[in-house]
Amino acid sequence: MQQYSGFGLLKHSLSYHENWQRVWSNPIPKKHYDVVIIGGGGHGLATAYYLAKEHGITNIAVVEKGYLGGGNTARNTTIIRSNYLWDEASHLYEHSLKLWEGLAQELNYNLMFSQRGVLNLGHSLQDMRDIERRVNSNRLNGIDGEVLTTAQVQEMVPILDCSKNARYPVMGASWQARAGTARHDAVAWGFARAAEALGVDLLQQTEVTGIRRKDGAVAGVETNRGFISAGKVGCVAAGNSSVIAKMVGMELPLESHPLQAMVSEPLKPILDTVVMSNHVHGYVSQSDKGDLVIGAGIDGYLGYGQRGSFNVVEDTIAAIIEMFPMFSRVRLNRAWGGIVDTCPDACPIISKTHVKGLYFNCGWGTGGFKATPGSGNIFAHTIAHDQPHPLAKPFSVDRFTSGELIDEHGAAGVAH
Amino acid sequence: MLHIYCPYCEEMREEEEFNPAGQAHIERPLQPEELSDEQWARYLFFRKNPRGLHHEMWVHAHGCRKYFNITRNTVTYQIMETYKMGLQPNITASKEG
Amino acid sequence: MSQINRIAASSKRINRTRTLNFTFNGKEYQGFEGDTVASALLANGVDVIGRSFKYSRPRGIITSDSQEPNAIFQIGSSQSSTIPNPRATQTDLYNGLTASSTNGWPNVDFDLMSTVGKLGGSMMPPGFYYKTFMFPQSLWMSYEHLIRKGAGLGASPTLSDPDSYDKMHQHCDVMIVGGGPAGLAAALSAAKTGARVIISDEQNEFGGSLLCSKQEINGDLPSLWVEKVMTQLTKMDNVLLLPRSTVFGYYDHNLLGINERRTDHLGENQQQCSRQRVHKVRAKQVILATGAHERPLVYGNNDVPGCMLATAISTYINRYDVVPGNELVLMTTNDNAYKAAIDWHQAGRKVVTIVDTRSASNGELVKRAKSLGIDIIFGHAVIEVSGKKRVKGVDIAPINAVNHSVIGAVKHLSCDTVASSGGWSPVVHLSSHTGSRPIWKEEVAGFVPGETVQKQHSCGGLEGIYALSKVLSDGFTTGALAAQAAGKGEGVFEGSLPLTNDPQEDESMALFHVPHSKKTSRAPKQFVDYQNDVTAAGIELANREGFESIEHVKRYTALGFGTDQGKLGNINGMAITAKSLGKTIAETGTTIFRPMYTPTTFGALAGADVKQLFDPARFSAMHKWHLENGAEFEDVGQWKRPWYFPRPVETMQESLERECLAVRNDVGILDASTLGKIDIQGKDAREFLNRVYTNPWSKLAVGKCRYGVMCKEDGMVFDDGVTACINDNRFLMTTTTGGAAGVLQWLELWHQTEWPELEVYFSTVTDHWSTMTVTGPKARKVLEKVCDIDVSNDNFKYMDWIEAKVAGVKARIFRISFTGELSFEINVQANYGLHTWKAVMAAGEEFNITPYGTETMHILRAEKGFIIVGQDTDGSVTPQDLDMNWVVGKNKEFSFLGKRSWGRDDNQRDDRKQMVGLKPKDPTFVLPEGAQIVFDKDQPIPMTMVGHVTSSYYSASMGYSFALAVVKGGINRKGQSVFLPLSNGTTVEAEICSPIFYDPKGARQNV
Amino acid sequence: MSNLIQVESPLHHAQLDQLIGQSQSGGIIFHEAALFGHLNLRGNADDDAFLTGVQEVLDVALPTTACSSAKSESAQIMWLAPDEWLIVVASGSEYDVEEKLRATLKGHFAVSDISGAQTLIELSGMNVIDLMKKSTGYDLHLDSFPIGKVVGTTFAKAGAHILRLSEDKFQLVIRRSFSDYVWLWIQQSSKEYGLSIV
Ligand SMILES: Cc1cc2nc3c(=O)[nH]c(=O)nc-3n(C[C@H](O)[C@H](O)[C@H](O)COP(=O)(O)OP(=O)(O)OC[C@H]3O[C@@H](n4cnc5c(N)ncnc54)[C@H](O)[C@@H]3O)c2cc1C
Ligand SMILES: NC(=O)c1ccc[n+]([C@@H]2O[C@H](COP(=O)([O-])OP(=O)(O)OC[C@H]3O[C@@H](n4cnc5c(N)ncnc54)[C@H](O)[C@@H]3O)[C@@H](O)[C@H]2O)c1
Ligand SMILES: Cc1cc2nc3c(=O)[nH]c(=O)nc-3n(C[C@H](O)[C@H](O)[C@H](O)COP(=O)(O)O)c2cc1C
Ligand SMILES: [Zn+2]
Repeated sequence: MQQYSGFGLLKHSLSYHENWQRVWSNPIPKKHYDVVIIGGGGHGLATAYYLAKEHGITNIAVVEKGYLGGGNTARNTTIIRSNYLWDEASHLYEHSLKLWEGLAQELNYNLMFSQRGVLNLGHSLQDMRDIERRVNSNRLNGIDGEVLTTAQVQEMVPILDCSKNARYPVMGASWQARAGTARHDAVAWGFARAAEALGVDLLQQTEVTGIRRKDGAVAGVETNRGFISAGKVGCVAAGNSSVIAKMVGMELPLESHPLQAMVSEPLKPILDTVVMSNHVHGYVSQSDKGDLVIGAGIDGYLGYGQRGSFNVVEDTIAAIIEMFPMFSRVRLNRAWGGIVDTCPDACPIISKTHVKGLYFNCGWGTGGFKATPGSGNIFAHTIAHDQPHPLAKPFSVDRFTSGELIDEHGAAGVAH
Repeated sequence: MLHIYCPYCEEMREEEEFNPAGQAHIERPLQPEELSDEQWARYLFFRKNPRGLHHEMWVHAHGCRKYFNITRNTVTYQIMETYKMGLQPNITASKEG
Repeated sequence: MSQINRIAASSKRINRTRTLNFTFNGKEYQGFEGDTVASALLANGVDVIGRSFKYSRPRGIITSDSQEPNAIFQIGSSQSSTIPNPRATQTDLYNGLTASSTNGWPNVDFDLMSTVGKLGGSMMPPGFYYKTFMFPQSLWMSYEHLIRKGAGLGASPTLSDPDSYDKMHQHCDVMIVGGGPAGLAAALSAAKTGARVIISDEQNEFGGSLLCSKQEINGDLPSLWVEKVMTQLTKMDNVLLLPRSTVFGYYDHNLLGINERRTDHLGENQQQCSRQRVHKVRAKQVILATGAHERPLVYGNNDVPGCMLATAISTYINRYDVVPGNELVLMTTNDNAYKAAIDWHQAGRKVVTIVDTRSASNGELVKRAKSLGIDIIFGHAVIEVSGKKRVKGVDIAPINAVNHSVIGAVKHLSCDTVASSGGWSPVVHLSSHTGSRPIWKEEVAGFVPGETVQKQHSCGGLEGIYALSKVLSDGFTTGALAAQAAGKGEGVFEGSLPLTNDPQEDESMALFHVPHSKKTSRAPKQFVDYQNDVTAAGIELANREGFESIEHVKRYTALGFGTDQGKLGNINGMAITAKSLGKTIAETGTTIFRPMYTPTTFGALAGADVKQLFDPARFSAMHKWHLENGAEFEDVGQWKRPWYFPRPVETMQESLERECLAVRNDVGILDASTLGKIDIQGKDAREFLNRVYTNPWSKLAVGKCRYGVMCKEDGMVFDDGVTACINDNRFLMTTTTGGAAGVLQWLELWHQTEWPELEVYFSTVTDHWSTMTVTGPKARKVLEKVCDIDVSNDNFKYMDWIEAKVAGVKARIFRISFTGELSFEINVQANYGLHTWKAVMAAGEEFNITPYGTETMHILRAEKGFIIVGQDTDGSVTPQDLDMNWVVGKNKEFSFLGKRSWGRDDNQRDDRKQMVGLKPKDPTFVLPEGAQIVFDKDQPIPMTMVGHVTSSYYSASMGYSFALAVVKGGINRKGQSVFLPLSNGTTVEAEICSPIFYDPKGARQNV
Repeated sequence: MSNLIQVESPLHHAQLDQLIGQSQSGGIIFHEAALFGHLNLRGNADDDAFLTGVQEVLDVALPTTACSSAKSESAQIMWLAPDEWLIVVASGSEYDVEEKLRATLKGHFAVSDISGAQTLIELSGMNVIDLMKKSTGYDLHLDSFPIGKVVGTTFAKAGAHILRLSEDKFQLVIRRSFSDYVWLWIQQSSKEYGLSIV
């Protein structure tokens, strides 16, 4: 793998940037791989990377029906935090956050992981109780967090309307300083580049159309480019997970909904932290390019169209103005949608299945970007050992049978 | 934003008047106690979630408060039919192709 | 004259009798009514209007419309009225307008950053950031801080918006987007059928391309035809005309979002009406007549001010009487662009030459140019521009477009303006919004709308139809067909088509990237997307590095990311990618066009749903009284509920203690009107209750009340409340305030979908009843004074309800208690709510009746161990976890909702979190709600947490603090100690106890 | 204690009585038809006995066509759903009517007094269509919304039943707890037209 650095850039500028290496190639699919990963999003690519790096399995293909990182990885508001409510979830996301903290160096790719901090606003007494509960739990789990008063919030974000005459006044917030954002595309590309360097085949424009089984075990995947035999298959297809599951006659406790996000025109720096509010339902951060990156809520209906309803955009923008009245004259540049695979308890499924050698990693819904390295890391372990990684254990699909749900709806509402 | 025909009000209305209510035709088991935990979980949580034709319930929350079913394509968002609670769809994935 | 580029009056659109003053970057200028900011700046000979984002190169105005990537300004005079990033080409001039560039420091003419840009430029290819600033991670935040300094175009206002916005819903048979010849023809033809028609255009007047055209229609100037059509349309009351109205989004099921700019052209502070209005149009049929955008050519230094689009030249001359230069070189791949040179020539300025990339053309416009004596060089291209702040000259050379090479000697020409035209790209944006992908049409060398499931038509330039006569006839035909599809007319246009002669045109050349004598990587910068400084070399580099999907190219280079969303550069960028990968453009495809078509004001999208109208605030009938009596309010759902009633100089804690003691010792009164109330009628009402509540209802007698708990099918508690038996066929159910709507829908769901055979009806009566809880040892004394019947314990027992008159008003009184005291819940028809409340207050005065709010109510109920769903429960709590087995029917026949789930493994665990009471070791210390609980206080982090505090208060009546909590296996741990490590670093100890602290026997409520 | 019983409509606090006549020239004319008797009636429209029973009490046939209304001397009836109607009667007579319905109807039906739960607002005037277009997504064209039709829909962010009384006059049924919101909304939305209270 060609090493990236400031010095390299200088060197290449002398040869007019004509000699940069390809970051990935377009290999012809091999007949057989030890592991086929379905889905070339951040999670799929991370899974392949960690399989190769930590488990010595390098005969791997990542099969992506479109372009790498073009699913929800391309569409999310990039919020990264680990201050989840329940122990199982917070350990999972904290594992991920720790990986984020060294990832740029590890991948030799600047993911622009910006630990600018995330505020979750509270607007009611119950919000504040929930925040208190979550932050206390985070601290005892070794995760940084603070409960801020309205005055502290105001000081941190002077442009936020903290006045008492707001329709839903800000009563305080939780603050995680290590939380922040990252450049979403770079995450996919960084993992892809590093995975390919370890020998992983990245098969783009390759759609899985069926899963072949033999004697109750997985035998490979049918694709639009022919059959690819595989020892193990890991499905990391986010919004399309149910479609893949159906290929082996399986249903999952998932619903795929449209989730929208949008950006304003670029503005001079004005907002240094990520501000989220479940109550008025909007969240916003400012990207390094200057646009306000804004997230909405899901549409209530199923949708595989990668677009949602206009009324959600209207409501979201109204919520942003409720929080930041001064943004009223700012203009919206673009809105788009993703397909999020939501689970009844707002937690992911990382699981073996009844088909031997077939594994699912899905259900990250509205909040899986932050988990990208962690998810790949523990899913790789799960596939390699045919045993759930200890952090993955509580997230087995069996919990829907036993009732052992990890209900993140409780205090998180939406888990961006 | 969808434009939905309410079979009770007998006309098209804006999506904002309705709430989606999930997959249609899920029948509550008559004897829940006789089901295994797996079967019960299936009823509670497991869904078809298809890419393509979907039979789903909506309720006309700001209109007549009635639940009804629609058949909708989850990719194009086209609504192919609307039918009252208790009826079966005319358009199904197998019939379509 | 200061407007050095303004020529003699010929356009009717410029009103020379109204001079408008404006400032740009602090300097004063004049323009005329009818100008845009762009045309006025060009009239004044302003060349540099900003700096580019990455390389900080001087930039000028390139276009005259929504494609403009450079002339992005900050407009407005104050911190509240300023608007970031409007396009000068789309901003009407008004008197007093102030504008400034958004990039350029210290000023656009002398820019320090440009030095940095030049030095850094060669080091900043696409992907630059990904390849550096990685070490050490801890420094990224500092790097980022510096990088962010250069971010952004305009600045956000820092004060609240003085303007208001609103929305309107519209419905029509045919919605036409675009008011060019195609759209106007379609509108006229559709409207003649009687169809309800809406036509909108983004520009300040209708006419589209005809506004800058001289091609005659019916023997007159095209603008005259536009005027006539407009006169007709204006007269028809089935037509709604929306000028200055951008269709920003085309959504599913033919919903269009339109932003009408109502006052922006009039100046700031026009507050007599909303500044902008969003129309939400639901159309039976949609006609897209959005025309085509001219494509610029990509050549060396093509961003030097003075490089413009050919149509922009024609537009400035014909529409605004502005010639933006003196000496023009036109580079074209087609006949049509010759119009720009002809217009220039006829405006009396010099056309240096026309550089035609084709080997020859004999089209009529070519002949006309020749006949005017304009020099034409075929087979050549402008390969490079010289000049920094203004074009000084061009290098032209013979080229071979097929193998992308310069094939002869380079010649230098002097000029100050370069117009270019690389052909036309149909404006397929809207048709793509609903998920349809555009398709490449070889014969028009452009993408046209692809297949769609919407009821949608397109016509004119959007279809790649450019000859005016064909555009018009296409418009008329499409209008009639769309009307017919909407059920109006016969589908044929009856009138006569306007007459127009299309000049015969020779074939155009498809050229997307002009070759240079040097390799692209070494040639001077050839800009594709100006706003993000995306160059042809950058795109090729991205391709070389493996970013081959056009979506990767977009994301790696930022092609199309700008505020013009690639209108100007996308197709060229895609074609360059295709070429460098050896693919066809059809194979490469486009990126996805999405809303907004052009940027849309947040305020407009929010409309009037801001401030107090952001979300409905709901009030009870007694609200006025609460206000007058100094209540502080708590938001509960959408309701504003009195939280507590502070007296002057009281702290909140003092108020609460006073209110609590009043209830415990005398009498208090609470407005409980917000509780959900559902009138359940029908002979199967009882059976229905049996199925939705966990407890049994078969034996509840008429006149009695009972508390009930509802679970979802997963077995978790989701609402609770008291239900009264009115008669055998009728029950009144109460729900939590926040749960009211949800519970009603829940009941309807089960009735309508699963148990329609049960004869039962539900009606909400939440708003019908005003409810006041009179509670405390003296409650009966108060009630006796205002009630017309005997309310003694003999006559009116605990958990009974009766009908009576209170203060002369018919009332239902429920003897239920949420405080543990003797309580009467008085319900009266809400129109009498305030009257009754006042009467009770008056009656209670002698007994120290004290109004109390939700907070006191919470304390009092917690002392009794009564739960609040949502506070003490969170969606993972069963009735058993709440130690409320008594509320679970053991012998109910029907397997009621939630029951089955309790049989699952997880529900059998004995270490489930269970509801208990906690007594802090320090009786004055109030545990924070949300504090986490551990058994072992000395364990290291991460600790094993076993529960948390859900409710916690100081009890004035008991004299110590107490809490409710959930603790693993807590029910069997009463008497044991637990620890609460707090956020301040201290750990406090508490003892697990029964959650019922006050009057455990329940004697007080029973008196 | 005074014997005078104060009765207050949901919009009482807006002190509309003091605003009446203050502005004559408004494009929007607002009137609260306060303090009527409101009854919610449920029943089976396919049951002839039910239909005739209701007609007997109310003197007018129950409107069974979707979104229709009917009127007699003493009552106005609005279709809310195939099995649900709103009956508006003179203030105070709701008790009588409810009693009569209970006495007359047999089988499965339900009547609820909801007189305190809601109020009627009448909107008319030159710009009433503009105001309505700002407030509801329902198509107001006479072809789709003829006189006498009643639709359950949204009014701004509140639910409402809207009955068209004439070409330029609408009657809204608004829930009590939302009435202040609706009043604020109408004031804001009528600003550019002028608002007259009658
Ligand atoms: C608008 C929006 C905002 C969000 N905001 C946040 C946020 O702020 N923070 C956060 O943490 N998370 C957020 N999320 C969630 C987050 O984006 C996802 O959880 C995460 O990106 C999922 O990553 P993934 O790799 O699993 O999925 P994806 O990136 O979607 O990758 C799945 C891939 O599988 C491919 N695929 C599917 N079917 C097939 C097939 N049959 N054959 C081959 N390939 C197939 C798809 O093409 C896709 O590329 C947001 C999501 C959206 C949509
Ligand atoms: N011969 C050629 O090469 C050539 C090429 C292109 C155009 N033309 C000329 O262009 C014309 C084509 O006519 P036409 O009517 O199809 O296009 P047009 O360009 O005349 O009109 C399109 C109109 O749509 C408006 N518009 C586009 N998107 C919009 C949106 N989202 N919201 C609101 N308004 C929007 C534009 O402001 C414009 O006024 C003909 O007159 C033809 O002569 C000729
Ligand atoms: C964090 C983030 C920031 C974005 N910023 C911009 C932007 O500044 N301009 C833009 O045009 N698109 C921006 N996009 C949106 C993309 O253009 C695109 O819409 C999105 O990745 C979804 O892909 P699709 O629209 O091709 O389906 C951004 C996307 C994300 C996730
Ligand atoms: Zn309906």
